[in-house]
Amino acid sequence: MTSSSESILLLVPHVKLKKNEGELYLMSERLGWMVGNKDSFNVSHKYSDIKTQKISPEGKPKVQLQVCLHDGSATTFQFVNPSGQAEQMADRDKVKDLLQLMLPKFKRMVNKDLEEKKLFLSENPQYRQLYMDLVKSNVISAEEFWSDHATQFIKQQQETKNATQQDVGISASFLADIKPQTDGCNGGVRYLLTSDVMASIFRTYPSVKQKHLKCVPNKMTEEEFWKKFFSSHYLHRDKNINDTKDLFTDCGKQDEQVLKQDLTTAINDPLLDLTALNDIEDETSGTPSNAKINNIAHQNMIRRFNQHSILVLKASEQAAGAEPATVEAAPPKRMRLQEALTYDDLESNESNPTVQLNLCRIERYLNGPPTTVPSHAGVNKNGSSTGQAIDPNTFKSILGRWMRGGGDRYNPLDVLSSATAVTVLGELSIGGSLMRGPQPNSAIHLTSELQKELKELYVSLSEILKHFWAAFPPSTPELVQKTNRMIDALHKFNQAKLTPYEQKLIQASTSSEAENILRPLRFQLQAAIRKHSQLSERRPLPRTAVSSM
Amino acid sequence: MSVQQRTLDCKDLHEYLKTLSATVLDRLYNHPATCLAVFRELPELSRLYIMRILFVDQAVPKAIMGSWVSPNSAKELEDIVKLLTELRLWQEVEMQGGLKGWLLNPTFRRNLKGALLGGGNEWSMKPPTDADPKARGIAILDEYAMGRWECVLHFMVGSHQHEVISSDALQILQHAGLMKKEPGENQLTITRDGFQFLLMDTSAQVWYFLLQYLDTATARGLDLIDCLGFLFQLSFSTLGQDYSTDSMSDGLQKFLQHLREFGLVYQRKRKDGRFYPTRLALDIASGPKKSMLNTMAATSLNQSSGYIVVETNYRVYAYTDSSLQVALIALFCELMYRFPNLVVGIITRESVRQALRSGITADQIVSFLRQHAHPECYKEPPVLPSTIADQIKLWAIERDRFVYKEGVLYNQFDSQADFEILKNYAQERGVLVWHTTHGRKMVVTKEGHEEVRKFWKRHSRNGSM
Amino acid sequence: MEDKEERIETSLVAIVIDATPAKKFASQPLDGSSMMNRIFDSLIAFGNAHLMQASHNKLAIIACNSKSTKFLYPSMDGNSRSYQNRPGQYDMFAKVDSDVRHGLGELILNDLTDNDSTKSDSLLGGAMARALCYIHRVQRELSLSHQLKPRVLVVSGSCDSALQYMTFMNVFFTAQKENVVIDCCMMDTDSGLLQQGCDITGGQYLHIPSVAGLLEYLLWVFLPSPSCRSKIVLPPPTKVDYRAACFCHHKLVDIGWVCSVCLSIFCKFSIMCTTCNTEFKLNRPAIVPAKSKKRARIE
Amino acid sequence: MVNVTKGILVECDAAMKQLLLHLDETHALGNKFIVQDLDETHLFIAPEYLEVLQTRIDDLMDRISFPLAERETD
Repeated sequence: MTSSSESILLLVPHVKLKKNEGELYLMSERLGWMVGNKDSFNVSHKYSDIKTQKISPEGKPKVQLQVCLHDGSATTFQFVNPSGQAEQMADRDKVKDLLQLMLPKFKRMVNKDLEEKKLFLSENPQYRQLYMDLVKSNVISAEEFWSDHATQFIKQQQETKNATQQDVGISASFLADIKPQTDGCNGGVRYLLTSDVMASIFRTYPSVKQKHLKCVPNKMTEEEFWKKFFSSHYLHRDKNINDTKDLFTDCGKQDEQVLKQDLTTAINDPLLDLTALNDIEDETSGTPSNAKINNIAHQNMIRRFNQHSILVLKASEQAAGAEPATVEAAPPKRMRLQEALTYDDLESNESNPTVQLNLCRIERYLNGPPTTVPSHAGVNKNGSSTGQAIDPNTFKSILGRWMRGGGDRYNPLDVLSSATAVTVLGELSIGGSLMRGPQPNSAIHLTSELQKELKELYVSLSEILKHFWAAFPPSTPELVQKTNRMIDALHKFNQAKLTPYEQKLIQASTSSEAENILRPLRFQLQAAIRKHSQLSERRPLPRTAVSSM
Repeated sequence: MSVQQRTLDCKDLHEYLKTLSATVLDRLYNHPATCLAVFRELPELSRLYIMRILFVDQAVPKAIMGSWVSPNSAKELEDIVKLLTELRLWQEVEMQGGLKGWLLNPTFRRNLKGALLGGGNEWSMKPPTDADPKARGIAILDEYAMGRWECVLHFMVGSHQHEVISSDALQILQHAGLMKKEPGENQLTITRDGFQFLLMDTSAQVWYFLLQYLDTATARGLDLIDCLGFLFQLSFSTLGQDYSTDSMSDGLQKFLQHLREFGLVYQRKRKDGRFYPTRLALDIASGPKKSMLNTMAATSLNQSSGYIVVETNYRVYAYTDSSLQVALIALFCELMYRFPNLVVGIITRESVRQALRSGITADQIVSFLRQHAHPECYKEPPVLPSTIADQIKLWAIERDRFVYKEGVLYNQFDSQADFEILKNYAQERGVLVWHTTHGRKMVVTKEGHEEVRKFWKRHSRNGSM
Repeated sequence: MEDKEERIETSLVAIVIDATPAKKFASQPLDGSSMMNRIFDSLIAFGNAHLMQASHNKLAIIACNSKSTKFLYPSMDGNSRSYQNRPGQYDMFAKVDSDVRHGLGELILNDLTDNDSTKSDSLLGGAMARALCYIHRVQRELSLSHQLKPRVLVVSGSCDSALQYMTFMNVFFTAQKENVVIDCCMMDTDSGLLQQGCDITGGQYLHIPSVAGLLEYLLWVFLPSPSCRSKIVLPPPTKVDYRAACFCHHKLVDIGWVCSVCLSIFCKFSIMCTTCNTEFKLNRPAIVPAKSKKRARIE
Repeated sequence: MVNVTKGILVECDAAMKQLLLHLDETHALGNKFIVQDLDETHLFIAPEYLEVLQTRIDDLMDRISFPLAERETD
């Protein structure tokens, strides 16, 4: 807690907070409250954290001021100036006004960042879920979450920072937007020129800007200048340069020089010829190509177009980081020509040479693994050995009797006696010998929201573990510091999230099921903690973190 | 005038058996053929249950049997239990230790196991000792069977080329309500049910016809149990094999003669001492449900098995020359051309409505077309273009936008109490058609009106006195 | 609106009986006759039970031993021998009974000449292939109004034969493609290959503890059709061992080397693939040879 | 005293009921035939008008349905 070295804007004695009296300091960025004999603030709120302030209603005997913060908590200060209620009210009002002044300043800076974070969280739900799990249950602090966990958010930050802000150009129709207003009396039309319009005119016509600087303060008034400007040829399409009396003719000349100068140096694109001023005859249009009608208006028009395209090219070059103008002309030309001439999908794809496959030992594919000769081949289940070969003719007699339908003694009905049927029924019903093993559809039935919660647990745990293991091997002190922080986070996670979830599971199903549902989670946790404790033994750490599970 | 049409309720084997009394059922299970037929009609899960306890001679606790089915199909287990108990195939028995269990009906078990492995009661039908000098080929049997059966249908349709059918058949037709004798003329005319009967497939018709016959059997002095047992044995006989008649009781002999007349059995002469079951007899056991498709499988039995081609432009091409089939088609199509072996008709709204008016339902038309579809149509399903089927059903729905019921309206009751009393009374009598409590109005059927009026008179007289 | 035209489901069971262990079972007495009698009678009873389920159900029984495979029912040799059915038995079942007794007996008798028949492997692969062909034929001949639901039940007692590995696999994958379910009822020994077959085609594999109750096991597990099995509780699926065997020692390996050219599997790394003789050029020094030398000494 | 009237109870969907009400107001069948309007889907009409109503409804149905199968013959 920094002491009150910052500049104190306002000091109010006799301010009570929760029964003990002290002074209230309002500094440049923070509001602090300190009991008389202490040197550090008991309570301090940054203005950026304060959301709103409330005062106790008039009729109440106690004169109070409540400060509510962004994360929902609030502190109330009571003004107990011994010299009576009026004085207390005055103190309180002073504080209130000052706060009212300071809060908006910080507010804008604060909530922009806050807004961004909220927006980011709302955009990707899994981060919101992670935030809820980790920060709300204060497993890790908020800054930590934003600094390293929300990696995507940080990426976004960088992106916005280094992308050059593209300045917004002027809308082409800015001239047309100037609304004429009739002043009603002598039918004259008045144009209202706002500063924006003037700025955009200056940007489009730099020479007019210089002209304006030169002549407005001394030669003519603002209004005159603009009147001349609007009436001058310069503005209109024809822009014939040789009209001497027009104030703006030399602006036209200046543009001319700029244009010539640009043509030679700025644009070195071999394919682009900005000097040609006549139309590109369209073969199909059938106009006789040789009859050159040097129609001045056409040429003017084309000149303006070329000028415009030069401006655009220059602007794009600046935006592209102004690659060095001194690149030698040859390669880009060849490269550009190449690019214009070849089409890659017309290339003939030559097939790579195929290797002839010759297999020599085919039967290796055909034979499967040799079956393990059944070790118990000798004796089968009910004891009588199978190996002892039966002599052929007894076998023939048995078979013959069977073929004749089993002869007279044989009763067809005893293919299956009721007793054996009952034993088989026992074996094949639930719990029977054949029915053991994982029943396909007897998975533990977790309710849907328990499952959802389990998923969240997995996500948040893996997030922490990711950062924990990322800090391995902890060579530098920061990494060690990080592993400790992560281990604390793991412990808090275990208390705050894992054990309550386990209780819920135990109610929903048996404790054994709960146990084996959470076993993987526990396993990961233990592994991390064990690793960390090994490390800490080998190298005594500055912080003696007692890792108790 | 009431436009409600009653669909023909043809019961399948199980429904029919459920109508029989317990003693009759037990005696029925003495015939292995009946046991087998009943067993085959059961749904798959109940068949599995029976097979699992077939060889177990003692009762099996309910709990264990309940655990055989996976939890999510427990409802089917209840259906099984209900069905098997109703058919008296097993009964609930108290096992030692207070457990409740199911025990398979002993006679049913013995005969079913006997049918499977031998050792149960004898099948009463035995092939004769000496071979038949003039053995009949299957084709002749088929042709004879269809000939006899179609003359019954022809009689119903009223086309008289074939010879007149026997009085027994007439009596059954009347008893079944398929035809009725108008007071005026002497001829029987077909009823609404008759039309629906015509459109059913052959084996369903035969089954329905026999059920009606069995209802009258006791009146003819025949023992219902023997007839049924004999019928089921017929259904399990092999086509083309002759069976001797000497071991049959005279009641059965009489029954055999009737069957011969309907075409289920073929005998060259009455005193022939042997008979041949025909294909019609073989389809008996499966009742209307499955047999509907069987006849199609019975390849060449009646050329009517597959002769209709329906195209998506509502044209119907029937490759048949039998006047019966043409008459059936004419029920719901307008015939346009008639060729020696082909009849072309069009299904129009008017023709379908005319069929609907005569009581035939849209489903019956659709199933008739689908069931007699030409094998060619089977190449690329659906056999009957779905547009046609839907359109027919739409025309049917279109007709019954209104439901008219004659009735008498009671309104402007003095008090709510009076209204309630009268309403409850009408409801008990089952004559209340419609009522609204807050509007204190109710409608009673025309027939019920008299009773209600008398009741109201009595009520208001002593009420007002 | 338009109800689906439902077609009758005809289920066909093709029972493939492996007769090689017949001698082994014949030598064990059971209830006055031998185990072999009990097994064969149970199989016939099961076949008839399947036919009993519905009038249009179909059955095929094929037997095989180490010398040949034979269609027992419907018997292919055409002579419709006269059968006398036991009292009260349905004629069709009596016919099945006599055909199978006769066919099976003949099959076993005529290969009794050389008495060490149990040594060579039983032609189970071939019998299953014939079953699939029969199913295919029935499918083609069946009228359009029926829908065939075929499945194969393999009843065997002998262990796998390495030589038939490829035929087994071909049969399993053809069955899977034709969606024919392969069930397997094993007596005495377990068969890894058949386990894989049941797993691939989604069938049921059961190794029965005692042969006496064979019919009850069959009725219990293999009678219900695959669609109905989802509704009942059946023995849980066995854990199938899909490990491959290395080409050099024919030993099952969990992790091995596969030649990128001919996909042959080796348990140890070697710079050249012995099947297709391609050398593997490794740019960094192969650290592995050192290890393999150590292990080589141990074997 | 309770009022008793004989007639036909007609049950139909709401759209059709509106149609009937319309027919009733415009005396399309000669004159009013609805004795009592009972509720959303029920009407009580005089018996003698039933045939006329049915034919009227039938030909309404004919009007709104177009002949699907064009027959070149007639």
